[in-house]
Amino acid sequence: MFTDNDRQITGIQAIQEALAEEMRRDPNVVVFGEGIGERGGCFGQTKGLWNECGPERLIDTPISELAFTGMGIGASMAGLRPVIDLMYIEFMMDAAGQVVHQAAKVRYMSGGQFHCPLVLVAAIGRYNNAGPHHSGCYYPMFMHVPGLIVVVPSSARDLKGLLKSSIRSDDPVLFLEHKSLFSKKMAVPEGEFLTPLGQANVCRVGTDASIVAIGQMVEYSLAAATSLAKNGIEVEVIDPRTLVPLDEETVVRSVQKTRRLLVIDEAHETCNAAAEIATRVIEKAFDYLDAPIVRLSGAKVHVPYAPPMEQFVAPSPERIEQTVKELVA
Amino acid sequence: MFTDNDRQITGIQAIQEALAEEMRRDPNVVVFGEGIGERGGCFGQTKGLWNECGPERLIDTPISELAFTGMGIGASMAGLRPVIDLMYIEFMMDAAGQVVHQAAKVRYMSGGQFHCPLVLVAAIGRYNNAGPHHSGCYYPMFMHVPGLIVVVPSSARDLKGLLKSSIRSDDPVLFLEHKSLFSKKMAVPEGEFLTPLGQANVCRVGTDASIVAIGQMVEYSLAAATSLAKNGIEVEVIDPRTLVPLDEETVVRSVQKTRRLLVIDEAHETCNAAAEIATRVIEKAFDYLDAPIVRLSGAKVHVPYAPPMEQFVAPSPERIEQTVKELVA
Amino acid sequence: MKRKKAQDKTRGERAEAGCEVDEDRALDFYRSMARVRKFEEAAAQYVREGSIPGFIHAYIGEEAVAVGVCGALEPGDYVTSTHRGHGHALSRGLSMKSVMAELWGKRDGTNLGRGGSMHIFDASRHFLGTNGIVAGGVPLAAGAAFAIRYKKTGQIAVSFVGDGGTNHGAFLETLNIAAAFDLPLVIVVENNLYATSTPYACVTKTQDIALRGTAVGMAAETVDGNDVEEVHATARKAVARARGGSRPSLLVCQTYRTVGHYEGEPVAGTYRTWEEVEAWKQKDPIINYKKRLIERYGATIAEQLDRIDEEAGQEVASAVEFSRNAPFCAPVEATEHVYG
Amino acid sequence: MKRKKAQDKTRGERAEAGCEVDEDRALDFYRSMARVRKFEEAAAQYVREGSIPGFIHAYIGEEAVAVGVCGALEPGDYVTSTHRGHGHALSRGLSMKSVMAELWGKRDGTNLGRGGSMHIFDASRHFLGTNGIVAGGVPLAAGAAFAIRYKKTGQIAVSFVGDGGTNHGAFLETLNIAAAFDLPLVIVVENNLYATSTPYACVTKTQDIALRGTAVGMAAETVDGNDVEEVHATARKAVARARGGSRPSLLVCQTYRTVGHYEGEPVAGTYRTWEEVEAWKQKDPIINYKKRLIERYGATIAEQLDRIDEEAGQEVASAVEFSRNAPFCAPVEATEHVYG
Ligand SMILES: Cc1ncc(C[n+]2csc(CCOP(=O)(O)OP(=O)(O)O)c2C)c(N)n1
Ligand SMILES: Cc1ncc(C[n+]2csc(CCOP(=O)(O)OP(=O)(O)O)c2C)c(N)n1
Ligand SMILES: [Mg+2]
Ligand SMILES: [Mg+2]
Repeated sequence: MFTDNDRQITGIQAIQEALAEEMRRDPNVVVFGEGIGERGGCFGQTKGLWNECGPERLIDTPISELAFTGMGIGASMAGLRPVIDLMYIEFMMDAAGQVVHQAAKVRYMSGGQFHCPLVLVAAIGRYNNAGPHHSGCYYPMFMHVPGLIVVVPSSARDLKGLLKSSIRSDDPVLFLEHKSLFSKKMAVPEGEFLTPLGQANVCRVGTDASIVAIGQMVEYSLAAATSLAKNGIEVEVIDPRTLVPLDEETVVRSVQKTRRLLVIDEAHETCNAAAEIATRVIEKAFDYLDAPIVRLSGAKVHVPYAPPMEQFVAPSPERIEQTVKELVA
Repeated sequence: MFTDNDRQITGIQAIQEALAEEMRRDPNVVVFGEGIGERGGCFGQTKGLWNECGPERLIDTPISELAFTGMGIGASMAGLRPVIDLMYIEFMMDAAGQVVHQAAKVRYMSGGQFHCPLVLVAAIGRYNNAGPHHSGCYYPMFMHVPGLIVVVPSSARDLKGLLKSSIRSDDPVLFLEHKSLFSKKMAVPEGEFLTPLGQANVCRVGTDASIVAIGQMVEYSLAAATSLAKNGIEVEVIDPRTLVPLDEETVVRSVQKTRRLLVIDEAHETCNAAAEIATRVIEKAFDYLDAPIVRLSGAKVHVPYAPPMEQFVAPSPERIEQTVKELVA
Repeated sequence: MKRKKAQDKTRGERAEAGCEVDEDRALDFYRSMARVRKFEEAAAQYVREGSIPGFIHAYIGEEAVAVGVCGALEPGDYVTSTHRGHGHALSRGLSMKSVMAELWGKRDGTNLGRGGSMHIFDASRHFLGTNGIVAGGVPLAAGAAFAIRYKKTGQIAVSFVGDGGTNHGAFLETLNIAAAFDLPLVIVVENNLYATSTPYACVTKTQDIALRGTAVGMAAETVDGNDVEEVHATARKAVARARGGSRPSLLVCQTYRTVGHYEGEPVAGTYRTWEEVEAWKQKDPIINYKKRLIERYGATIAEQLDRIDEEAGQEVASAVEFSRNAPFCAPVEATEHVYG
Repeated sequence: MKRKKAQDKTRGERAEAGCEVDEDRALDFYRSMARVRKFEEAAAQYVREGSIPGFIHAYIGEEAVAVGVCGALEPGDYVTSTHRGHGHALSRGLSMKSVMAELWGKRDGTNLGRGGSMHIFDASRHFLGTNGIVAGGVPLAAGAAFAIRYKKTGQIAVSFVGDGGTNHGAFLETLNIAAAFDLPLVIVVENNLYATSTPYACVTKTQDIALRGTAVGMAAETVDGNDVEEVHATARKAVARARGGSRPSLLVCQTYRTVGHYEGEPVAGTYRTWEEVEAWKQKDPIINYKKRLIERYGATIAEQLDRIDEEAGQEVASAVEFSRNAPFCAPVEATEHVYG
């Protein structure tokens, strides 16, 4: 689809481009968040937009997550398309009342009279010892809530293409950016492109087992897959990209082919995305399975600070590789 | 264990008894909540305590869920055992920041120096057309968070026995009461008893299929089971009672016997408790299964107001019966 | 501005304060209040009877607030409401039939019977919903106000909230933002002294809610919420501030519900004394307004007012008839209007 | 009380205002501030160097607040802190070695290296944690205050929070509750004019934070947060109100961080001008206190102060040495101390 000599840009640059293009395209797109104005955001996500968009469209908020998220919702009901930057997903907890009871419900409750075209952006995941208040994933909590679209990109290309699609969505989107992508350079085509919501990406084709991996786990799985290939084990690696709606079909088709499934999710194990994906496969493709579905998840503990412990609580490429070996044995 | 001629009391009376007994036993138990003082709570849950406990221990709060939940957490760190009444689980969303980042994390982050012995009480579930802001379950969102115990009783007896155990727990407990239990009379033994956390209840023994059902779904499943028995189908009905920690062993043992599993959860389907239970069984007992695990869940929509639509969005005894018939066919 | 009771003012003082309106307007106010009152009485009755499912929070005793404030608005202005919102909906011109049918859960309801009393929406009236979450509508209104200013449409936004709601973060945070961002917003506090059973005085140290506006630099006034003309006059100033200068206001209306918190709750005898309720019934916004208009315009107007009462009663009766006979949505329609 | 700059006061005025302390106390204050400063300088250096993992928010420039307030407390009093909390931890008597080791993520840290900079707990010091959630500690302190009063133990609770935190519901809701419930609580606002890059003045209409306390009926004062004696004197009054009469206070301390928001952020040139930073460096709480003490007690004290500086530096160096060499917990220990 894209050529090999795509230019390399960082995840943050990909986000900047998506925002810039969409804000140029549609004057109704505005951004709310702490420090997203002239400063360019806590991660640099709005850098470079200030000259063009200014304080009218890049609204620096006080530390009032509940209120400014609710404002974004109200603004979306009144015709804007706000991007609400919550910085870390942890801070979305303080806005949960507005997210769950207003954003997710308005279209449903009003019988389709009102829509909430807004994007809630937040950073997720373990990264460089940020400690237990800045390292969580938590998307499973919001996947549970009907009416919310949940997007977890795993590459700079998808950060761009999916953010653009999210901004154009008429339903509220949680757009969750794994911190490990921010400063990494990756291939992203020049010019405008959209990545559709609800469409998984088969990152690597294989025959011996299927891996469904989310966020940074895609990178880890691809590393494991490369190493496994040297042992003659060919795994298919699927990145769902949007967790709600989930591209079940691609997953099921892969399992029908490989007959073995490993689901890898950095989020804490209980009721996580991996549980949902596993259950859907049981519901849809049980008879194809030659072995129990295996789930590798973030531990059922918070993310601790000290490097050795922090590393321990999420799946690693090595653990993925080992697990596949056992699965195909 | 208990005699047949147990007295019959309502779910609310069971809760009142549990609170009264625990408050008598331990002066550190206090209750925070809106209207839980002299008025006795929005559902009558603290009725009868006022004379004995008064305003010192029954603290009527302003509508400041975030602050009074946080206060309960701070009070628990300083030696009290607060019961925090959030009325409807919906309102816990406004306290989510404190629940997820403080209550659930304090013991972990502090390396065990501080504990949060507190109980967050809230009513859950569809009941009498309360509409989309007063009918949710949402426990799966909190099951995902390490450090929180999640309890969903399905009878007056368990309301009492589990609430008492929850108050004695040194970790934070979400104690979620299905509204359908409040005014129903059910057998509850006289005098003091505790129901242990983490122990499922096998409500009905059977051989042809296992049902794991949560909250009101237990009643529905037992009704379906009675009807199925007339057709010679004997289902085992298991009520996990505590969703975290989950009594996996009882579920797995049952599946090993019946080889068929139906999980029934009123909560919205995606990432719900049923998905977690199904996944655990896949992980632990895949080879025993003679058929795909089936999950019946609340629809992936909010709970609408109009009676016909409200009924539609949750599993019914009829649907359960039908599903079992298909499962054992 | 310290609250001054309506009955303390002479007619001259009222005119001077810009409160007094002309006769047509007065009749409009009276009609609007009567319609809300009759609607609530009927709704309560059908809840008791069980033909309206779910529960409702009646607005009886507080009608002057919704009518006075909404009378100051233009059709395009946005409004967010509360769990006690039928009065706001009707005062904003939503069809009485559709609101009633929503309470009955019928397809002809404002939003297909999917929401009921606490979730009444009407896009055509820019009515952003009654709300089951206390203070949940306040940030929404601020957002609408932001959108308006951004698009320079000249509209404004109004948010109703209860005294209980003023202790919630959604209100408190938004209050600061509205002031800081110069939003064209009017936040109307309906201070009926209680949040469910909890007296405002038991969960606050000072009861002067307007101070909270002042503290964040917002214009704030307190008025007799049972005096429709005083509410209206003050609301007009606040609306002008919002529309003309994009300056927000906090308008605290002192009022009282002379019914239970929800239909079915005892009116008094538990957390409120009968004496207190009776004293407030003496300040009934509708009865007193009727008296005042008769004083002002003479006995001839009495007949008109009686006719208005009667017409309101008839309108409500026909809304009930309509709602009772309207169909429900099919069960499976529950799956519509949601993504994913 | 309107803020009056320390340098505006004569010595007589200071004594009269009850600000001036005796020489021993003054040396204690100076020592405490110097320890925090040296600690922060070292921590920042080792973050830059990469040997401390994670990130830190240094307290440099604000030391007088923590030292002045904590100097007014008894050992049993509870304290909640912020993301910028090393100064609070040290001023509450937590072991410097343990705090430093926590930053290094080591087993000998206050809490086993599980938390790091934003999650420092010490039960033995009633220190309820630095906190990664802005305003997250404020309700916790109110809860501790509630427990104290309930158990009649005579302790009090103190909560530190930034100016940015005062716009968060957790702060705003708690402020009202503390006043309504007469909690033995002191809420200390560290108004350093910015929340990350956002000037307080850009997200508020009025910048007088104390008004928010007044609006809910709480005693509220604003002081020069760079003057340790003024902070201390006012904190003592607030502590007395809490301990004696179970009355809460809001204490707003005007101060400034003369470093970046987090270590690694440019000190100035982006959202703050170099002039502004330089002007505040002129008001440095430690340098100026040193000057003042020399003025007050004569040149003889200079030597003592220099020795204090030196000792503080040595203490920090040995804490660094200790931390660097301390072991990590084993990876699998990550699974401990959590239920379920
Ligand atoms: C966030 C939240 N907390 C609690 C409730 C439950 N509740 C519904 S109405 C009400 C009282 C509201 O009081 P007030 O704001 O004064 O409005 P009033 O009922 O007096 O009109 C409460 C506590 C709710 N709906 N939402
Ligand atoms: C609820 C929440 N929102 C946002 C953040 C991100 N954040 C960390 S520090 C900070 C600024 C805090 O400003 P202030 O309270 O003034 O404290 P200061 O850093 O100035 O000491 C922000 C926004 C957070 N940690 N918690
Ligand atoms: Mg009220
Ligand atoms: Mg600050």
